[in-house]
Amino acid sequence: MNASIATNQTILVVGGGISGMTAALEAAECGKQVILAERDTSLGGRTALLYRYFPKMCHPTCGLEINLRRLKANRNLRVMTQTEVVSVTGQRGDYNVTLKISPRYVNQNCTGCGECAKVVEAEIANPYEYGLSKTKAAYLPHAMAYPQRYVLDASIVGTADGEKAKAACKYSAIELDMQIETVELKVGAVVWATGWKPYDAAKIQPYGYDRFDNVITSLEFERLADPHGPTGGKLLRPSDGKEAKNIAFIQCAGSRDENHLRHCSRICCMASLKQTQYVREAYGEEGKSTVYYIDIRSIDRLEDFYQKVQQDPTVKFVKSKVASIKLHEASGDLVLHGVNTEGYHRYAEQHDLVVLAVGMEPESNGIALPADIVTDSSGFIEGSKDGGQFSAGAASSPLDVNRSVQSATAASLRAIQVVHKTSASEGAR
Amino acid sequence: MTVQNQQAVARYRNDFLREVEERVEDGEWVKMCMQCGVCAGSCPLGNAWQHTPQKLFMMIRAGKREEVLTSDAMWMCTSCYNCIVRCPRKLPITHIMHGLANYAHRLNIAPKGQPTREVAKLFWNNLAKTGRVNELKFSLAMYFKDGFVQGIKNAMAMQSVGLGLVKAKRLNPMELFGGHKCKDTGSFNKMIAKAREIEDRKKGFTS
Amino acid sequence: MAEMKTAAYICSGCELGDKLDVAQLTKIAQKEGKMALVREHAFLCNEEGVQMIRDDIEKEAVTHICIAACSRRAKTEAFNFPTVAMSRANLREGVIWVIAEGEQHDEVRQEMANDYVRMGCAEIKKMILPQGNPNHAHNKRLLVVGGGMSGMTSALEAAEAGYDIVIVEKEAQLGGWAAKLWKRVPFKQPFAEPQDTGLTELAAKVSAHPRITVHLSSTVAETSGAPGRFSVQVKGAAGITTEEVGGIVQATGFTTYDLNKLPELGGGKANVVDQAGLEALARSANGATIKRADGKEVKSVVFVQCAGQRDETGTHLAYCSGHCCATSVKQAMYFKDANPQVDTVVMFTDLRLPGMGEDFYRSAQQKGVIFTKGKASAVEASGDGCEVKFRDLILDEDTSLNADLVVLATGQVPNAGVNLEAWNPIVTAAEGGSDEAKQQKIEMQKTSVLNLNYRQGPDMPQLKQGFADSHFICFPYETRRTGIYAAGPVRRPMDMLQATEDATGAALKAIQAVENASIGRAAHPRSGDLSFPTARLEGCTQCKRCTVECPFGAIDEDERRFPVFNESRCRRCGTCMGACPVRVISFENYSVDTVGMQIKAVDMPDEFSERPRILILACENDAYPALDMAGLQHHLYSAFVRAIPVRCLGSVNTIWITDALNSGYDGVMLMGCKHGDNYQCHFVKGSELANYRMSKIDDTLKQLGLEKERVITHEVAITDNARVAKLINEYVEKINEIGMSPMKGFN
Amino acid sequence: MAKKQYAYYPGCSSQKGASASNFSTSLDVMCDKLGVQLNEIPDWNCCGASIGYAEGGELPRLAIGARNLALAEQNLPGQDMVSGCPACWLASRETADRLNAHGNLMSETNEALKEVGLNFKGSVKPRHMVEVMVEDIGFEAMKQAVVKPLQGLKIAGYVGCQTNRPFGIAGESFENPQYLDKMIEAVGAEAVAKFDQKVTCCGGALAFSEPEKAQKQIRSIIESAYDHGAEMIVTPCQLCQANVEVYQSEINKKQGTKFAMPVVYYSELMSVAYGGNAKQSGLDGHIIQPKKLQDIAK
Repeated sequence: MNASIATNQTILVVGGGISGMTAALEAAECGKQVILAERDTSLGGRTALLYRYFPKMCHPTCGLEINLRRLKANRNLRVMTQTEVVSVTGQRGDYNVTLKISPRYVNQNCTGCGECAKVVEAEIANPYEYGLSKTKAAYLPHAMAYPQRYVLDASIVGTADGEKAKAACKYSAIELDMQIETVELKVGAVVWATGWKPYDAAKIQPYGYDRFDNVITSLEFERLADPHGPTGGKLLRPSDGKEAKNIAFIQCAGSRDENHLRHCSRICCMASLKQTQYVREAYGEEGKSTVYYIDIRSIDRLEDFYQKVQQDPTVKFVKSKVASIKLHEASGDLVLHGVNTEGYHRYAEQHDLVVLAVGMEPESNGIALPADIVTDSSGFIEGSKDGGQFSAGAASSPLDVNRSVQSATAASLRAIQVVHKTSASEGAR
Repeated sequence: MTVQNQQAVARYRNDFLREVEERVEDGEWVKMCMQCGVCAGSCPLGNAWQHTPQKLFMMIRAGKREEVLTSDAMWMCTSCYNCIVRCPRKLPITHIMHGLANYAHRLNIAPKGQPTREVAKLFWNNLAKTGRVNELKFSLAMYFKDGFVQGIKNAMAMQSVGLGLVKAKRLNPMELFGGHKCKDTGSFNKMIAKAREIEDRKKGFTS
Repeated sequence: MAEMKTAAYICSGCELGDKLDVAQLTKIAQKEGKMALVREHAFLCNEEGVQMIRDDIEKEAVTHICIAACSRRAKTEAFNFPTVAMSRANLREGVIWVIAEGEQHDEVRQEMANDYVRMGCAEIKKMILPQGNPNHAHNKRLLVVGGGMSGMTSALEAAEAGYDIVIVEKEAQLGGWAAKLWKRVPFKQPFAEPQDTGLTELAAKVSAHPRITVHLSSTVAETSGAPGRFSVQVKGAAGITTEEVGGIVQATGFTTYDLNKLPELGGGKANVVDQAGLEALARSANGATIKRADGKEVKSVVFVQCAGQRDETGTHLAYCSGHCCATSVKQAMYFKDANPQVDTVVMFTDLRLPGMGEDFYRSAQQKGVIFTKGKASAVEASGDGCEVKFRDLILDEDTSLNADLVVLATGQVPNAGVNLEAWNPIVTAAEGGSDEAKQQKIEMQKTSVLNLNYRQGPDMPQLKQGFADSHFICFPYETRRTGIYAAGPVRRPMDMLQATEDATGAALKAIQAVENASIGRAAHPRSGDLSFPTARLEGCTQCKRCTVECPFGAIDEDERRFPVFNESRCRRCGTCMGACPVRVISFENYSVDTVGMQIKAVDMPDEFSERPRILILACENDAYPALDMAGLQHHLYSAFVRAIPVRCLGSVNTIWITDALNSGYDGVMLMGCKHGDNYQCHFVKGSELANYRMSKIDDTLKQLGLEKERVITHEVAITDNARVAKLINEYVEKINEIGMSPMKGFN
Repeated sequence: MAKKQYAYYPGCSSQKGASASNFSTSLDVMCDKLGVQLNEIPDWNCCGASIGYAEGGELPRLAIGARNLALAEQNLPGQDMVSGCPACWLASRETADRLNAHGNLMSETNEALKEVGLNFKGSVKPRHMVEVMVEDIGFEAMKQAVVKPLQGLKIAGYVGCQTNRPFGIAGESFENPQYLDKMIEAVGAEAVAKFDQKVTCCGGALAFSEPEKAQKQIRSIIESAYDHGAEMIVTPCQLCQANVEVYQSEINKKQGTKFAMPVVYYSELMSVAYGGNAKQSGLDGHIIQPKKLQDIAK
């Protein structure tokens, strides 16, 4: 993409998940010039990997489709994928940004016909399934991927597979010699919508995520439940592919814990309540869900979802932070040890699958932020001291989708204020 | 009701939480518990606990002084430190349990003849005397803690163990006469007495 | 505008050329499609192919093009010709990717492709390039109703972006609820101490801002118009002033739940206050130890959470107000900060301090606030104070606590104005002449906030429990009154931090609405759409269906009961078009004809061909993408179906179905979004209305002497890639069972 | 090459003729081969162990802990204090940490230390012998020193509690520490990977006061070792060693089991692997004879 289009009237949005897309679209639909930079190969972020949303049990891709259509229809918005921010210098209203674009090895000629994937043999862990399945090393990220263009995994560049892929493409869309590009941009304001990442469950030692196959994260469970996921929507447990019908959901896996994340991740309670309904969806009265919790935080209108689930006879609630998980070697099941603190009831419950409601950690904890950026004790971004850079969505605080969009919309206006102030035009009347 | 106990009751009236915060080792942490129960589930002797640690904390907040201090719950602590490393609020639970036991013992309202209480007492006295633990005297003392007859029974019961250890040179009969000790046991005792004195002053046992 | 010149472009890339007889497609586009210009290309979406089309547009003055290649959802950057009308014949996702390989299928595959080319050509000839709403409305001022934290935030944030603002506040001063607070919950780390509300500074900024006009002690007497041209009658002490604005933010906040409705918890008794009452005590204490109304210093206080909230009996509020836990923690700190010796107990069932609230919780514990997991059953007067009877859920016992003061954490009741669900029947009754109804209407009108003169009622539709919220997760600001956005606790229960975020977001949406209105462009979800509905009034029978059914209340009625379209309120869903029994409503590029002609264009084999024809009308938002992805993932389905995307199932006019059946189709499948409580229809009511209309189609089928199975409706989600294929194949089976339509060959 | 110098705090159980005397015996060969020199802290005293609290109280316990630290600080300046016994290490480290963290405790404690003419400045770093092995020596060096690989021995690494919690070995997990298994493998034996009672509590000091409860713990530890094919248990903890070995006869008597599972110290393994004979390696200090180890040793 040519950088010259960017001026100090341009807004840079970092991150193409639901928050970033929202922040970018809202500003663009107000007539502002926006660049949306996504590190990944396609837009959608974490929500694209969820099966359903609470509380409507609707599908994230539904909203994604609308946002993609808004985006396709808007001339003010430029999307850059596989693009990371290297540096931001300058100040409010006048930033110089350096972007690094990693090679996709596939250019805009790609029609999405899929011939390359047919001939490539190498497989890689599917990045869109948390590695629960494999995919060809030439792949379309997922059915809703935008840009709708294939990706060649760097691992097959310079191999026979790479050459095969290139030969199979009738549209000379494959460029094996693509290099990392660096782009310099001028922008007026920056919105950090870098989102979140699941807390590393292996660090929660008593739960043995790293030792027991049948202890998985809530995000992996989303993939299991999704008809487009690695198990075609069947709740098959990893150890032996057996249908998991008696499932434990452990809340605060990493959250509200000074040994891990000191904050409450807000969404996990609702996510687990939602997931108990996946179990019901799969087995009806046959399924069994047990939620181990400290406090159920189904805030505001979401309370009625909690009440609905409470009335579901297949769902049991135990007020307890599970102390430890032991493997039942014969069955591959897991035995959860702890005490229900409502009254003092010691338990050793056997489940065939354990889902850890892992907490939200700021994705930005992994990346180098500009020096001017202020973060809180957990690493969530408050914004820049000079007031020209803002955070949106889960980058700013552990938020659910609805509130992320709210936050992104607000961030969008704050960014508009900056470019408005620096614009020659006196703005609207 | 013992004297120290009466004084304590008078001093703190119905504010047991404050009493614990001021007089129990690490007691100021009790208020930070969020009742998740991970400590309760982590204890190896869990099912032997009349009240779990987290419940004890709640009882303290609820002012259930008598129930807490006369309970033998905290005497079940094996000092395995599972609760400490798992507590999401980083409460030093093991120490608080020790502190509660020590306080109940100090007020002399801990359960009479509670085995661990007795053993702990013997152990400390044994070490405090010479500066080092004399395992033989300690064991014998233990056997005889419930009186002579019982003592013989206990000793006989544990004979195999005892003899085994002797054979393995890990229990030396000669220890009965003398045995390992610190050089200047006198000032060692003074040191302990001094420490005790300071602590009593600090915690208001002596004014 | 210029003379229509049509062109069709047929791509043979992506194996289209191998799997289809492109020459035949070309012939059809020429002979049957009557395209003035038809070109084939081996790789239409590459630069050269696109350039070819551009040249035709420039040099050949082509005005209407049909692209016969991949799905309308694919290659949108390449096939982007804003100056011409365009249709897309979906030969890739819609044909070769879903029809089985192999010669035995070549013929039906080709037939399918031929039909899509016919349809694309038929459609384009009926399309007009949208020019945008002619009566643009240019007013970009914003009205903010409510001068509390949310309202002032909206106003200030919008003003800072360069927009002029009018605030209408019913009280004599700005501040609302926040003005009643002693301190607020912290917004930023360390999240440890109550903070100054900052309200004084905010109010000062607002009052002093050159772009902001404030009407105090004022209410909205009437609101008329549409985004970009609202006219608002502001009733103040000095009488009525008229404010012309382009967009509206409703930040009318909440009222605390009536304490007297909680007698069992001591509501109304002495020494029992709600959180608002406690704030008042804290303000008068002004940092010193807090005293009760009777002047006694408070030595012990119990906060009872969820008082009259999270109620499952239906007596009180069913929801959780979200802020109350943090608020009680903050208020407990008031006591501890003034005097650490005060016993403060917060009694909760689920303590709800999400996010960094955990730090605030820890801080309170550090200060010695005691948290008790318990359910209060009764609060009674006892001695000089109160006794709180409760179940201690941890110690598992019924017990009680004595306290000088009890604070009930009651909930937020939104100030959302008139509930239209209740309003509409009364209006109908009143129009029917019922005097009682007329009286009720007048009373109800008094409670209105916006007093919209809309056909569909004076306020925003409420979603649930009286909140003026949208049910969208991805699009929280999708209100059903375009250009009017609810912000803060009137939208859903929320704390102050969320309210300020929400207010800022709502301000942006209002700004966006006026910007869109000023260029006659649609708002979300069809943002950017320049088409708009028009009606041939000479054909109109004043049946009012359009005015009643428009999900966005965009259509009013004139004194002769003719529909009056307010384009900038319209969201271009076409529900009115679907509703119109005489088919006088249409959009330039989407009309009864653009679809009707496609239906008719399909080549209809005779009834002995054993090749049924099934029409699919699929919602473009979810069902059509699902069909597309079925192609992408090669879920094969029958070659007998012909799919047409529609803007919303609500836009489906029954004439399409009767025409289809009359012209010999053997079955019609409608695919739309989920409706009902958890509706997924992006136009809220569209799929519901369609469902209702289709329940009536049976009569039509009877008249035609057809089985009722010949028309079926399915709720299809965007993830139903595999399912749509299954549904189609099952339906084809079904049709084969009941046999070919007897209507074939009559016309 | 110069040996690494440490202030050594043996602890009561490791004294001659005490329950862990064979542990100290086994240290000699191991330390010698690994270039470690342990300089005993003169006139050290008991740590108070985990059971001392009830009678001892807070400050007296800190005082006796501080006395050892002060002695080390004064007599063996600059040397880390090393203990082979987790209880001693834990008590010392907790004392050091708390005194360094709380000025008032430090001064109060030093006031008591005056009585024995000492003063603790807070400079000593109390460490566990295993810490020294893993952090200062390293697994590679442990391997290098092997002359008699313990081929074919299947050993359950039983870490127990206090070597592992609350401090543990840096970088190891509380629930599934690896270092002991790595040590076992370093000397050529096979670590029983699936042994799931690695960090189970043996009942600790309650072995005396609550024998039934403690023996239930011990039983589960031994059973798991048998179930997973272990031929012996190895541990870094004196109390664990004693409890798990000594009470097997009791359990057999009471519960009709036939336990005869040898329980040895890591140091005995090392000593044997490094060429020490049975006596040097303290193998004669067992009630249940570690036959296989003895065979390799002689």
